[in-house]
Amino acid sequence: MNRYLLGTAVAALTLSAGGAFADKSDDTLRVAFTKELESVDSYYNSAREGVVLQRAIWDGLIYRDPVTNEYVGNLATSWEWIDDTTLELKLREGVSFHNGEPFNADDVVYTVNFVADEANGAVTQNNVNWMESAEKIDDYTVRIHTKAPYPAAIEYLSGPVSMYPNEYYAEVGPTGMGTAPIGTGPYKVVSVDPGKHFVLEANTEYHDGPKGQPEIGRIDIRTIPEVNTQLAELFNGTLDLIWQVPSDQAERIEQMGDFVVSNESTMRVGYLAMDAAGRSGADNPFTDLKVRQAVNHALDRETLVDALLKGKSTPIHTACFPSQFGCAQDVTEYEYDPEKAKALLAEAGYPDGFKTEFYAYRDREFAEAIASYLNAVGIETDFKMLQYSALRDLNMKGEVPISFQTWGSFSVNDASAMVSQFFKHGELDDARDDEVLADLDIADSSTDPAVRKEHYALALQRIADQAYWAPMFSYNTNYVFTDEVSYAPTADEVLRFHEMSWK
Amino acid sequence: MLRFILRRLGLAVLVALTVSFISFSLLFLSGDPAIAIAGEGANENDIAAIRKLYGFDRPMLLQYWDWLSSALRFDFGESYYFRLPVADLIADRLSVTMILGVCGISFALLLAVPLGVLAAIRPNSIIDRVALFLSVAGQAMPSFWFGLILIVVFSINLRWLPASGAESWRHFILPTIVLGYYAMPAIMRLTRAGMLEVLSADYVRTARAKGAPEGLVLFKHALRNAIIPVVSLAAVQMGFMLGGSIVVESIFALHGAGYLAWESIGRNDLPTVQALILVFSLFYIVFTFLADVLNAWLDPRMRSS
Amino acid sequence: MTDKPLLSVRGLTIDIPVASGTLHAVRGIDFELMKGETLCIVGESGSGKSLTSLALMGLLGGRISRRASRADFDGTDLIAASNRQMRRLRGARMAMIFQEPMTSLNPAYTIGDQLIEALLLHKKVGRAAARDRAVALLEKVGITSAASRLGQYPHQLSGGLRQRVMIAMALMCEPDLLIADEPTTALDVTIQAQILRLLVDLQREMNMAMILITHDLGVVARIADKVAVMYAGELVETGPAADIFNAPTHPYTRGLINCIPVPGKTARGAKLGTIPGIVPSLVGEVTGCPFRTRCSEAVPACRGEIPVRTRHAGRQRILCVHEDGQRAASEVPA
Amino acid sequence: MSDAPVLELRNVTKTYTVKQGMFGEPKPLTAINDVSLKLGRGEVLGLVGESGCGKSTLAKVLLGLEAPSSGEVLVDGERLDGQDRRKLARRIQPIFQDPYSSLNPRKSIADIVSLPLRVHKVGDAASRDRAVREILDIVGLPARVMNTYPSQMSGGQRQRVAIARALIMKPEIVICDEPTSALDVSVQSQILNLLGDLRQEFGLTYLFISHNLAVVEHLATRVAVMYLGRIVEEASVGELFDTPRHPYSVALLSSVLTPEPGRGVPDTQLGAVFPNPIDPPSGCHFHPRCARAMPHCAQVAPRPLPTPEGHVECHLYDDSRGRAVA
Amino acid sequence: MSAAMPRATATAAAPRDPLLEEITGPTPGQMLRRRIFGHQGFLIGTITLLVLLAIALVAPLIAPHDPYAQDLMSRMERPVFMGGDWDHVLGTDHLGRDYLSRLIYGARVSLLIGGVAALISGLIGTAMGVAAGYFGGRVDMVVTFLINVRLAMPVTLVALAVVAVLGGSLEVVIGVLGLLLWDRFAVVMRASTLQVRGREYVAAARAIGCSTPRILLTEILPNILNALIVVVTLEMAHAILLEAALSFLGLGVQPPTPSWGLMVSEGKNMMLFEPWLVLIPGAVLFVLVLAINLMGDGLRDVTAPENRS
Repeated sequence: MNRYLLGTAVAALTLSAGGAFADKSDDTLRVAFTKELESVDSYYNSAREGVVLQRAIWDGLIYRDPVTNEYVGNLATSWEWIDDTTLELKLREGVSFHNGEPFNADDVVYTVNFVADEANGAVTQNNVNWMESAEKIDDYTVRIHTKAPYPAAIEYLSGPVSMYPNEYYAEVGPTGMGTAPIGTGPYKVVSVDPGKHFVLEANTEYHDGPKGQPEIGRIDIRTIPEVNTQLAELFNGTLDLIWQVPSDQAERIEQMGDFVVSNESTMRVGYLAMDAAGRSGADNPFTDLKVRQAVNHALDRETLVDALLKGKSTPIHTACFPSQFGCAQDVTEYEYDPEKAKALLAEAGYPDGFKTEFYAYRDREFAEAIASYLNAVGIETDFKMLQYSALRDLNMKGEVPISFQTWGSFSVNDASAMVSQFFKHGELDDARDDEVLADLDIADSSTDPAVRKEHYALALQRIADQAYWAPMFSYNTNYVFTDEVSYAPTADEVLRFHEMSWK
Repeated sequence: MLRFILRRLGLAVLVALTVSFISFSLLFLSGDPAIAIAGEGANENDIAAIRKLYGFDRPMLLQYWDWLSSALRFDFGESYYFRLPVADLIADRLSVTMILGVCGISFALLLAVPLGVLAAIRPNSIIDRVALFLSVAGQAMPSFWFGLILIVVFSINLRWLPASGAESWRHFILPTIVLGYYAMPAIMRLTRAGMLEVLSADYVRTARAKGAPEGLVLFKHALRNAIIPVVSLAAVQMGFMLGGSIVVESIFALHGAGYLAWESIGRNDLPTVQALILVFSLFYIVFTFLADVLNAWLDPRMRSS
Repeated sequence: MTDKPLLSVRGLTIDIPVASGTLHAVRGIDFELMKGETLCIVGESGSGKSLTSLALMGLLGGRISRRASRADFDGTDLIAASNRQMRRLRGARMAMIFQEPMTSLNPAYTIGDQLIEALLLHKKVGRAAARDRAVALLEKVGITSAASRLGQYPHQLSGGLRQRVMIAMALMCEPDLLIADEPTTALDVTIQAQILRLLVDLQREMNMAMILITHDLGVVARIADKVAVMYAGELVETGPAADIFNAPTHPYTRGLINCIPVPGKTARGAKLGTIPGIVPSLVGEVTGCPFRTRCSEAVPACRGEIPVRTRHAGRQRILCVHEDGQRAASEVPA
Repeated sequence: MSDAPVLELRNVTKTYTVKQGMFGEPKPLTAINDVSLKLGRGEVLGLVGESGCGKSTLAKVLLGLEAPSSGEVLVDGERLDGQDRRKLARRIQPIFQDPYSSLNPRKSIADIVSLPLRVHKVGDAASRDRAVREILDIVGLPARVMNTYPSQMSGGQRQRVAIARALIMKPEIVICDEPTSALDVSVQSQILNLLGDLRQEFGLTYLFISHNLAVVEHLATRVAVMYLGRIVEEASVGELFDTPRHPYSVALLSSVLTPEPGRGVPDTQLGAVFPNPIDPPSGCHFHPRCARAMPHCAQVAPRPLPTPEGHVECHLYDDSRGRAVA
Repeated sequence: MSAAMPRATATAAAPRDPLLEEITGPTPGQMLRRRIFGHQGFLIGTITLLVLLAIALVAPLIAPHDPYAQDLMSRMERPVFMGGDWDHVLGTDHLGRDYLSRLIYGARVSLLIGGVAALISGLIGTAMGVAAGYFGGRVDMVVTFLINVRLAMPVTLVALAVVAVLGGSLEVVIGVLGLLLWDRFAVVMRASTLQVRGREYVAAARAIGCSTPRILLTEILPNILNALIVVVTLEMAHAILLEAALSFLGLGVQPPTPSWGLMVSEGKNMMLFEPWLVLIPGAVLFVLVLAINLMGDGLRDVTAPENRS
């Protein structure tokens, strides 16, 4: 299809793009972020980009192998539950921070106590507010006290909870950490140009942890908001790796054959949330189970996945991501059946359908396709694309009848990171189902995996039966990089620089 | 003269205050900033904590007064998003925007003024038609489209110029062309119209009757007078460019103030948006003031007492 | 004064392309002017008098075409001259002042600047010398504290003063010919008299020839040596001022003179003479006498070729089918 | 002169605030300074003076377009301000200088001429149409111009339309503000004749503002000479033109250029500079230009002195101040 | 009454003297018509605009498909001139909807946005400008101040902020643009009114006794109409482009509304691979704005009292 101007241009340049412009020669990997990262301090951003940097700059106490999902020690070498709310950890010795500060129990205690204190305003409260405090036993032994029994603690400690140097952090605080981050991780920060440009350098004195030693000497990350510009730079040879590439483009790049396109699933799940509790008005059609079921039947999840999301996305029927602990899969499924949907609507008293506001905050293309399915069965949508915060605001006030939402669970591989966030009668809970609440309370706080599993399953089944949501699909993400880069992306939507190398 | 300047300054302050108040009220309605600060993953406890911490539960006028009184001390608070002082953040981003704005307006002027003059000298000639076409096309060309085309041609195809970033002067060429071309038509038209009018003015005929050569007539006698409204327009355009370069900055990944403002709106980063709107309106006010001064210098009628 | 005229024009024609065709604004006019002589071209608006002056100066706009069988200014053919030649003449040997003193000076420059420029364009003199001359001329045109006026801008001066500055500027290079296009029309009566007096005095002093273009017969009567009456692009009557005013011959000239109330002559409140009708359109082919539609003496012959008639030993010429501008009793009105 | 004046100005002053240049301070400009004037029925009062002397402002005040800052305007003895403008409009009508600007280019001639009738709701459509035809005929325009637009007409024709519009309501007073100065002489004489005829036919009273003294002399019955907001001399036309008293009147008269060859250009003996109206000279405003100025002219403003048929404001004639008539 | 004017006496028999034409000029209407047909740009612009308007009006009749009918299995099919089939002449979009049908319906959206936004801002701006120009003084001061405030407000940002809050919809976008783009109306109308106010026919109307509303409506407004129409066209084009820019930034009209700006925005992600997705709606957008601008420019020339030719 090289008959056309732009197509020709792209094809012509990609032929020569392979070697000449790659940066293996100066050992620098050039990466693009799409979004301006608010703060590099990992407790003060909630962005995917932040997670990427966090994994490069800092270490957690524990490490979960992204492939096997096994927990191994990182900054801690071993851990043990002393009681339901106390976890004791032995720390690795001989580790030092990038600024030379040695790592020991003081750092853990300071970090945990700082972030667990709500007054310090860590934005990712959910990741840290299960911890009550930390206590130093000796230089290399600490205890972490949880507020309540919290079985997911190990998962959080191997994920978002990273260890900061106590002296440095006390001195510079989150702002200083955001502009000149110091950690123990495989990469040191050379420069931070807030939101715009980050340069990392391999930590040559990285400890012998589970992440392994960094191979690529320098990572140069620029923020380029426009996807076309990113592609232009990639084709130009001035970028080596881009990620979160939309599936259509990724498909075409793959067809060109000059770049490695790697598709991996993520934990992000797309779903429709419906106002079953009638918060947006008691006469809201979605308070009727038949309407909610009709919505579920109206969606062709398979086609959405095949045609739009592609890659490793799968249709989803539960209010959680399948790999998450407790995410039972044997719940009621609603097959694509527009006729049945129409029939259900008629039964519910809407033979001619009805009109509703339909909100979304991202992936306009998907939202549009979904709206189109709803339109097809007679639910006329007044499409409203809002900024996340604006939609969230409306959501919390209970003014959203139906919306297209997504949730990424912070890559936490536990159902509590998703279903428990939305069905425990919080401000975002549009179901307000006491039965579900009771089950989730048990599941979230039990230390017995079997009990947890059972009650998550009960809750999820109830959610599916009541069709509170219309879960639709899981997301995937595409990584595109030059063939000089060797990297195997993982399913958790995190770029791991320390696992990359030059071919 | 002094009273004039004082009155003018007073008016400028009033305009700036009004703009800032309007935008503050507007943004106040734009949803709960606590949610924005908390970020996408936060739950309601996080948000409630933040709301209290920042005092978003107080009445709007009180919040505006707080903002205003610290703004007068050049303290615009801390960005909710970046957690950096807004003043520093803007100072950092403004340099790119300023460079872009100056380059853009220079490009526009360098293209528009000669074209406008030539078109006016020979109305309905080929040059006039070309100039008219360029300007009509410029007015109808969506700048995002133009920018992407330039990237395809000059960065991807020809590889002459970088597609994004702000590292060297070469990075600014494409954005300058896009931004400048956007401002060009209005300036070109005004120059042309002004020159046409001036060229038929009596004093130009006087100059010719003195035996002045055509170059002198055009540039000393005509252009000097025709350029006066162009100066005002350029100042206004420059003011708009600084705030209106959002699309260009986003396409060329120039992290300037316009892009920052856009992103900050999306992030509900109120202190940043608020400060930026004030800064942009101040720019407009300052530029129009400078244009007035420049005009007074160009046009003695304005400075007489 | 020599016998050879300073300016001699034969068959000057000016055509202006307009949307609906060609406007024959000036059609074959003849006149000549001796050194030191004053010629007044008088006519109503649209008669082509201003175009004639601009054509002589080579200042017609680009689309307006002019031609003449002869347009000789002291040996230079004004029609055939190159731009360069014309530029050398303009301002140096033939100067011009315009009707609107308010807009004829460049508002962006001081009057000193504009005066000095006029000299520096043509004479190899220093700025200081040019400045001295500017001061001297400003004083000569009756402007007090001339030296300090040099730094002033046009808008700081009244209309009368600006016209004086214009005159001074025209005289910077001591031209042989001064063309004044309605120099006093925009001015108040008292100022008009002053400016005219000034022009006449300066003309005598510098032995300049002058073409004064006006619609005001009073002005013409007071300063002209020779008068050319212009109507619809033609000089219908030319001759010495005294002859024209004492014995106007062409019907148009007579009509015009009868139109104006003359204190002491016209009875107060009495009927004034009128010329009915309006000036004809000159777009397209113009044949016959253009005045015939308003003329009380018109006869069918007026539609044909109009002969040039000379009287008073060639000093006076009229364009009329009638020998003396009057219809014989036997002739049938048109 | 008739008994009661149809129009009277009593101590009328009009002050504007003007700004000079961009940086200038606003300053008061007294366009009309304590002017009293009477206009008898059937008179033609010529008002002459240089541009900027306040002639046009006076016209605007009389038309009710501008309210006087102080003093009063009486029409038939009734105070003008406070009166309904529409009532006034039936008695006083204007004819303006520029026939190109005084007719709305978007309207047909019939619309323009009938506007006063429509505004004052006089008659029905048919009677208005008749009235328009009639008045057009009176001003010498064929009825077929009714459907044409101003841009199709010559200056003289337009001025006739303006006159028709002014007269269709049969007003008593017509304010003619330089009605012929934008016209060619051949057309001017037509309009002047027309104005003269109309005056007789309808018994009109004119205030005739002009800078052309020959025209004023021809048409006016009385003349007022204005200088910097003051009426410096007022007299019957014969008196003023035969024996002008005020030096300014003398200068004005001497600057009239009659078409008499051989007489040369007169010396008006007036200084060249017209003073700045914002900052008028002290004492007698005219003294800097006056050939016969005396020392105290610069200090004391002259007072109005009665003359046989009017008044004059000049120290030359003020015996009480010890100055004899020259 | 003297024979001031010769009454028309030409009889049918006598050949008419070409010089004897008292009322010389054509009527303003004739003049306008003559100028219009002599102005290429105006003709081209107007005809193009009329064609687009006609397309918008009869969209349901001529659109080959339902512009909202989605078919995810046939996404981004190429147009017929790039090897596509005739079922979708201009191909399909990213959701498999017929591109030609969406373009046809999109004409409605763009014209509606441009037209209504210009109407709203025109009403606001004209009212302000005319009031300021006619009454002067304090009214003028207030209006001038408001214009200054409006000009000092970064319009794109404010529009973005408002749309971000309220959510993009046709009504919101039209409303925001309408409320933001009045400045040029106010400035131009103020200047025009000032100019017209000084004309003697306005003084004459006042002297006749016309009421102020009557003067504004019958004396002022008809004479500033030319300038108004020119600004309307400019602002219409401006609004259409701004909507496209807002849509590009994701804050314009929302799907599934087939706005051209939105189509460009939706196609832009694939522009390096399927350039026609952007080229086609971009080109129609360009043509529409070009046509409006040509018409506006033409109007300016055609209606200018001192027409150059």
